[in-house]
Amino acid sequence: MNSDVTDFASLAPAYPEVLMALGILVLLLLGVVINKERSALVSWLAVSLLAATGLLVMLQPADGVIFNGLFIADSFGRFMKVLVIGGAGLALILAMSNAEENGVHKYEYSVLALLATLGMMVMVSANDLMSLYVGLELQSLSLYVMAAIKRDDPRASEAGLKYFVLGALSSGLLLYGASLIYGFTGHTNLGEIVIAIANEGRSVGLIFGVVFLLAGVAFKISAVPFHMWTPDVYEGAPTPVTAFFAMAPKVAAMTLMIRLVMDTFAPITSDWQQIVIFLSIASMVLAAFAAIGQQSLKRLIAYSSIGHVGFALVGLSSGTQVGVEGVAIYMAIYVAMTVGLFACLLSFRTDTGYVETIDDLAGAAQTRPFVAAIMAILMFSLIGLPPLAGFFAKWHVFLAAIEANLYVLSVIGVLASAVSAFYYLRVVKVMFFDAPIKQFAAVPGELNIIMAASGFLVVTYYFTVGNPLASWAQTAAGSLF
Amino acid sequence: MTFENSILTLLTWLPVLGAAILLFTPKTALNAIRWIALATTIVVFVLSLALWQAFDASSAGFQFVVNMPWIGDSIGYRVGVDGISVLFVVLTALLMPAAVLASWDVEMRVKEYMIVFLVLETLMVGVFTTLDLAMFYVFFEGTLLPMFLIIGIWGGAQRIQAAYKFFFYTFVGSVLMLLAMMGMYWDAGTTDIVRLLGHDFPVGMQTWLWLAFFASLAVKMPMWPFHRWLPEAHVQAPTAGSVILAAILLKLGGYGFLRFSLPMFPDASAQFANFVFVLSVAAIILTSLVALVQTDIKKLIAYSSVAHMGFVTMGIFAGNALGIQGAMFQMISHGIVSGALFLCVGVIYDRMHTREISAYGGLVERMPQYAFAFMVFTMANVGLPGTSGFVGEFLTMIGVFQVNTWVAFGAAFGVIFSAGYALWLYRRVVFGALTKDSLKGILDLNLREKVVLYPLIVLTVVFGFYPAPILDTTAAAVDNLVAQYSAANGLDPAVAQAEARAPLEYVAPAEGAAQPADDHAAEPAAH
Amino acid sequence: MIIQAIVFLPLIGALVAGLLGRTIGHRPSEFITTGLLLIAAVLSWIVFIPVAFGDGLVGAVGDGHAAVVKVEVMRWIQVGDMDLRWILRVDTLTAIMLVVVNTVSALVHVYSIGYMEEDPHRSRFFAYLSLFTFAMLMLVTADNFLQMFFGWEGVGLASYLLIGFWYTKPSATAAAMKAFIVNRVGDFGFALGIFGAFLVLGHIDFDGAFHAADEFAVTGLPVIQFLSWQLDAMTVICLLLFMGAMGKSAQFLLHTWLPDAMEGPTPVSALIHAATMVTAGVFMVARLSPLFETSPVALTVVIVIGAITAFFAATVGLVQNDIKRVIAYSTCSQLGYMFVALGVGAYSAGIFHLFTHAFFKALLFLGAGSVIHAMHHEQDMRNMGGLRKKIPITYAMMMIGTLALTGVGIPGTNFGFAGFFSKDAIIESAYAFGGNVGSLAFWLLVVAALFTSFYSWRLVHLTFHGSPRDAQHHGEGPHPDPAHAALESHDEPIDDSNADDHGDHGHHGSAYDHAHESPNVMLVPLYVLAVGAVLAGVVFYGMFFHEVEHIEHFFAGSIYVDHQIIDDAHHVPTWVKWSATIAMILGFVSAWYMYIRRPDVPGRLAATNPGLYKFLLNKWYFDELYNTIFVKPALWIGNAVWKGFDDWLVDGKIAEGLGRRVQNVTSWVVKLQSGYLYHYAFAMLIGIAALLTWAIAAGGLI
Amino acid sequence: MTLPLFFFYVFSAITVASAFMVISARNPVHAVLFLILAFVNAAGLFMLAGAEFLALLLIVVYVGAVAVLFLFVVMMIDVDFAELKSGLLSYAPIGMVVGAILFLELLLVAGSFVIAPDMVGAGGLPIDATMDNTRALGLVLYTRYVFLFQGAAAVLLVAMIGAIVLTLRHRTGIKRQSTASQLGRKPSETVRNVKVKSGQGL
Amino acid sequence: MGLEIGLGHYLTVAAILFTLGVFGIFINRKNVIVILMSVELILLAVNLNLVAFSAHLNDLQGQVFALMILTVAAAEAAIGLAILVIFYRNRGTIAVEDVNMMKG
Repeated sequence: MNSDVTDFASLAPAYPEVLMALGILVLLLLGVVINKERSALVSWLAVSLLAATGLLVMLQPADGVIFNGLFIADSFGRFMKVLVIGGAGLALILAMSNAEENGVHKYEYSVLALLATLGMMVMVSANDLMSLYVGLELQSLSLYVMAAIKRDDPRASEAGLKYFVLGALSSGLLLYGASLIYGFTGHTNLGEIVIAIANEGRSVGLIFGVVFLLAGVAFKISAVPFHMWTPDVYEGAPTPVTAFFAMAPKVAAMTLMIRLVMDTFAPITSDWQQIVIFLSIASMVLAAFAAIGQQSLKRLIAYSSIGHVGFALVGLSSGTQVGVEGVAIYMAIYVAMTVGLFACLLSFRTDTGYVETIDDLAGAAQTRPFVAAIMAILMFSLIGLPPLAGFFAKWHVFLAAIEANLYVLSVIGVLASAVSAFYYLRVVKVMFFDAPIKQFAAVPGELNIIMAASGFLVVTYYFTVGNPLASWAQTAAGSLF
Repeated sequence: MTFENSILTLLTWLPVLGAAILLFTPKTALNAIRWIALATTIVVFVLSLALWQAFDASSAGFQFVVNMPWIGDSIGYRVGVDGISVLFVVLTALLMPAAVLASWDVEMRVKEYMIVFLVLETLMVGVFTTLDLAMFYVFFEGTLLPMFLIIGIWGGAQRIQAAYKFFFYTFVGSVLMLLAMMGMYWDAGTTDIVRLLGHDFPVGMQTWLWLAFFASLAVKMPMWPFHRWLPEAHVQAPTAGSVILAAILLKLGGYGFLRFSLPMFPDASAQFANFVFVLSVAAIILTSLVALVQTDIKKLIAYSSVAHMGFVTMGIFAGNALGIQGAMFQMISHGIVSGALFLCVGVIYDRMHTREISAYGGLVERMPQYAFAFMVFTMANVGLPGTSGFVGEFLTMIGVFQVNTWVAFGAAFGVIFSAGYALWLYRRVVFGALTKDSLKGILDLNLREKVVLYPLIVLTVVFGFYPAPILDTTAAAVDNLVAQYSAANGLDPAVAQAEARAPLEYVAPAEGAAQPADDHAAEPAAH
Repeated sequence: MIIQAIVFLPLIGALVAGLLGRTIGHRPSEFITTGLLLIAAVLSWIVFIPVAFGDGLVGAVGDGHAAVVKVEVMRWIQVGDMDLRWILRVDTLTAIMLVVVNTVSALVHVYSIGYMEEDPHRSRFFAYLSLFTFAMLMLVTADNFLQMFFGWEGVGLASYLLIGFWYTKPSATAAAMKAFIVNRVGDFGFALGIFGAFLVLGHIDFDGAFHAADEFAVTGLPVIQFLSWQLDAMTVICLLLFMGAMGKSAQFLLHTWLPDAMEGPTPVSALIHAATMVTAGVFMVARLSPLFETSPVALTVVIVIGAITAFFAATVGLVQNDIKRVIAYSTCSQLGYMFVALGVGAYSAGIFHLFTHAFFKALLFLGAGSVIHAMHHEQDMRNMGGLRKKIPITYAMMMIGTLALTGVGIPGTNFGFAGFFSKDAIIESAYAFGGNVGSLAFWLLVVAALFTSFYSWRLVHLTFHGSPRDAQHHGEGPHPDPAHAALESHDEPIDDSNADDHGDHGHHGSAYDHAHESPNVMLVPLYVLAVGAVLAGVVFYGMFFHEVEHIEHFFAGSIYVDHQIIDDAHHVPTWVKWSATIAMILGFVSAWYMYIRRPDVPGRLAATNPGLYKFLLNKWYFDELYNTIFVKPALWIGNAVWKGFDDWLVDGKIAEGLGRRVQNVTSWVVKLQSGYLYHYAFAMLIGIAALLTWAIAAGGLI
Repeated sequence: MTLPLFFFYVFSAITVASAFMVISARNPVHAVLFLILAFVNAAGLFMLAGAEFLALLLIVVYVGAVAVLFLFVVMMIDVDFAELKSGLLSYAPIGMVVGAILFLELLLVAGSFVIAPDMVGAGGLPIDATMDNTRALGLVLYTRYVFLFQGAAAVLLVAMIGAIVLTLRHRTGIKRQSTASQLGRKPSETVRNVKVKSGQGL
Repeated sequence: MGLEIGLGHYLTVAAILFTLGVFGIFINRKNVIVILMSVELILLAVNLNLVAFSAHLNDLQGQVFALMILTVAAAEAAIGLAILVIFYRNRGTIAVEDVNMMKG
């Protein structure tokens, strides 16, 4: 009954997490002692910590399962962890400018973000229902707080409240499912569960467990109909926090989803496939329609992210390695686009604060040509218009769906993407075709860099990252099979 | 890096390089921007001529091929041209300098304008040079993006609606094609067009693939009744936008049919040929009639484009060398002629800022050179022998006559109607007495406009009398295509290649008695 | 080389005058084009004379079918089995046409130097004339269907440009358009005929096609699936081709453009709408005679259409008041004669009439032009009269033309004007053809001959005889009927924009007083043509109609020669031979009676038969009819499809309708997002309940 | 009916009833109290299932801490409970239906759930019958499950940081003790030796 | 129903508790605190499940899981109440119906 972690070296697969945890503690202490005005230092240190951790992940010393089966380190997890860490780090950088106005100037924000990231890393590496749950809650609780961190803002606190209540409900669902699965298989270890399912076959209890469990995860990736919190929270939370929400947690939850269905529930593929297809179609369609009616930019992005989760799930629906590969690539491109998008959003600042509605962007192409151009590129990319990265993302996931003969799903998917083009184009239209009405404040340097990088990657995807990303994703997906 | 393996890559990406240079040019240096754009397009044009020069017309296969895997297993970097595509490359490269010159007086956001056009050129050339299915889609669909901006930013009063319509019509159609391409990838295991051309798709699958491609290509073409976006897009787009739209972008549809539908889904193509014929004839007759009652010059020309594209689709699905060569020629010719017509409209629009036919009249009085140029292109549009417009129409009709006389019969009405709308337009705009005060001071073509229009006049006439450069270039590839198509449909390729007596039977059969009558009756239907 | 020179010299002239006309000036343009045309005309005669009087075409190679010279210029369209080249083909038929075209064209060029003297766009005019000549030459030297089609459309273009030459006149531009479009209707058939010929015969060049047609004697006639029917292929093809001929030669049903085409300058009418272009249809049928011979049905149609045209146009010509329109209808009518000749198989007779007609009709038109020139662009005969004294030379020339047109001559002898020989040949052939169709054609032609005589003399009387009736005497004209004036409103004389060029010679003054004889540059062509009008018949009668052997030798296989019909035509009863002459005399007498002896009779006749009069005056209401059944419906359909289908259904209902549906769905979906926690939780609950239900139901667990 | 079964029914009846009252009580204070009741009875159920440690933990942690926290917050937030609306929602019927379906489906699972005999004791961590519950848990918690233990600690850290960052307010105008400055005092800064000349005063 | 306490018994009770918890969230329009308590009911139901399974599988993992849930649930309650408090501070209400500034 003893732990298999006997010395520091045997921790190797978990070095990044260890580094992270220790770093968090140091930063927390540092934050307590240093001057309030210098919380930016903590932010930069947090970013550095993330960078270091990311580097460590990439140089991952060892793969393997440790902590008596609770924790797994593999290529797939590594790929996703890099995305998670990258997303989190970029979101922290986005939070730096005008932090006070956004209410994210406290050092606790950085610490919470790091804790959330740690939780996500645990999720990504979870190999047991229990570590899954703990990681999920570590992430969720941090996020609840982050949503409400601008505590004197009624909307932020409402966002926090909604997120919390619904999040708690979804945890309940997930746990209920986990308990049923445990009851059915007698195990909480994912690897053992596969064997048990393969041996015992299907039963109502197991399927219910799967449904509940997936519903809980679906909430985290905000797939319809478990998405209801997303628009409100995205709108209410401060923009940098929204940026954080839109990237890392989705990737982590998606990883969880993939690991569960592709690995743990592999013996009952046809059952979970139904669920994922349902989630996928519902997300794509509803998001496409709902976003058209939005005035608020952040709500629009919220629906857009819901839609993109739907598209990513198209790839997952296939249940094949190509599908996983597709989802991995999709999430990577999604993160790259989202960070650019939020950088643009944060760049549109007037004297009275950040722009909120789409119409506020009128004529931005003339007053802020660079930002508007990047934003337009990102919008086109989000539509999935070639030759931008968003197209290749869709290419990979739909390719998998077609391979799995999911024609109806694919057709619905591409039609939904056509509908969704409508609202993306509206942003472009307002920026480029309408006359300017507002003057915008100067753009902080780090945002320019992020936008430029995002725009560059999106535009030159085919030449630059397309090839290495695809091969990396292939390796990553391969480790699940 | 030899000419062989670098020319296509160079041709494709050079415009983007130009755009990149423009990106770092100060936006106030208007002349520098214009000249850089012009120089880029001219260099591309010269290279395209070099390509054509080096192209071996006697070979049916792809040339200047580069083929390497690139993204994952599915997408590669594959380029190459054959007789069908090489001319489109040249056409694109030819019209881009014209488009840039036609935009010389654009004042608003010149830098962005030129960048967008150069990017568009890359995408258009890319469509024709790529040999990768996925990259074809990338370029094909990518053209939406710059064109959306061109219409939306530099367009007329209702530009936004027009841009949206343009975007959605084409986008909705092509996403289905995308899925079909994926299906093809899984069936054939590659996105390499060369290998796909040699792959036999199951007959049942072909039907669906064909329909999905049709959804996209028919809209792009545009075929009746998917054409509604075109008049609006043309009317609202700036002159150069209309030129490119009419001259090149519409050709993407025809090129797609030739590159994919016909050779890859021959069974489905044969099965749907009659369906295409019906739509083509409807396009020729109905849109011609609609063109007859237009009050807006550009709209009229736009509708006439739809009618002319009807000849193209008709010719393609005739499935014989005559029809397909005719369709090819018609596309090239229409590229030159409709582009030139839109340039002509641009000339007077720049002066008068209206496209209403009723605002003009008697232009010949003050603009004899313009009247001459407009006359040449009008006649080419009408399909007068001796202009390039005739050859294509004639070949498509004679090609389709061998397959289905009803279709040829219907299409021949286009001969009448095109004369109707084109001449009526000419009469109302150019002829008559110059009575309108607003027109009294109008000036004839300036040097820049002459530089743009006169070469096109020469081409229009030269290709009318001596179409061999075009027909010879396409011949080998088309024959190959026809042979494949007929073989797949169980036809004797010689029959489809206009060994024309196939559907005949004889009244007093001296030796014809050996041939059962229903054998012949069945054959026209099978085409 | 000589052949290339004949064909391309006019083109060079056209290009020089057209493209450089503004640079080099009007006078050089005129001289260059005219000079080149004169050279071409002389060269044509050099080609023709050995054919007619020597031992045949110089340099010809008889390939068993025809003695022919072919000059390849360059490749044209090579696709699959179709090998089209630009080839100049000269055989007897072509040589005849070369002579006709180039001679008349050269004379018209010369004439135009005088006629168009005051026009500010003269160089353009000459460019068009030369362009026309080139296109016509391409037509007649065509070696394949498509090259013929090229020339066919080319002359259409030139005709369009020339009719609309005075572009400021709405009526001129309308007429130009009408000419082009009506011709296109014919071309519709022509094109389909070419397609059919290629399909059935497998060749698009004439020799190949004729050989293929010959083979039908062995294989039997082919049947083609045309539209939904199985039809005799050759009949279908020939009828379609004939449709093209009908359009170009202004035959009944497709004739409406020709009278309107008189809006163009008069030299144009002489060249294009009398001598050359309108005979292209005749030429085409003659050229394709081996094909037409395979289809009796098609030939019958040719006869019927020709006869009806001859009759119909003559009736309309009876009452027209515009001097040029009378001649135009006359042309139409004479073309009908030619087609009858072709239809009955007497191709040579048709070509003969074409040949002679070119001279005397060009003469008449140029004469009319001289009159109009003299009258300062007055064209209404009611405003003329008594001009004999003012312009005696023109009068004399017009008289010769009229005598030739009406076919004055003594049957059975070699005395007669050109028209006498050719017209009688046709009438006799029609009789010889026999049967119902032959009889019908014969009688219609005879009646038409009477009418021809009547309106020709009416024209002479109204114009040259009697007393002046110009603007000052308006109301005293032969047709005081006010309704008639209203109906004639679209026959207004040329508007003043060109008359103004005459400076103070306002045409509202007494045109008669200012009338003057034309300059020599206009009169010399008249002399030349007059010679032709007198002699063309008697000199060439032997080659075209006299003896079958002679005809065969002359044509050397370039047209089909039907021995039977020509023999029969020479052996018709005497009354038949005299019938045309008698009709001519009757016409002359009645014209004399009505316009010299009793000038009030026409007015009373019109008043007592207003229906018939208006029917004829309005050209059997063809324009109105076509307007009602073709033009208006076409516009209506265009509008309906545009507004109803494109805008309302596709755009409004489907495209934008879809957009509205999307908006509806959106507003509904947005309402779901109510902002209330319990709704959100409920949505999740519904989701989970639905998934559970689906999982157990679809998973088959219950 | 055996004694355990009897107790099972008692505990579960009370648990369910109190749970029902939790969601239906108008007064949140009552609801909290019912929640406590439910927890206590649930602890009894745990006890019946042999999870003694958890049963006690439930009472200690939940009743002792969490529920009290609830109570505390309810008291702190001074809401006029009378104003709070009650009554059923307009969509209650359909809500009931959906809820009922869900419940029936859960009952289906509960009713049909059969553990295969070969799986008993074949789980990842079979219960050693010789060892008492608390000891067994304690043995694995810090070894085998050290990862979870650390994770849970991190969660608690988050809760702590979160609660503080959200609710802690530094009110201005309130005097606070500053230990550091107190300790940092130096005599030289605070004490001044003054030589007072007699009769002169300060 | 046998005389022993069967697994079904526990699962039934847990199902009832779970359903009540869920109901408490979506049928409740009174105040947010009750919603938080409903969440605790759901977690209780889960714990009951886990404990029951643990007992019937003769496996300790279920109890370890429940232990974790208890710990995390306590943290969750703390955070939830903190958020509730700041919400109340901002808006002066905790009525569920008032939590709808953002919608659409």
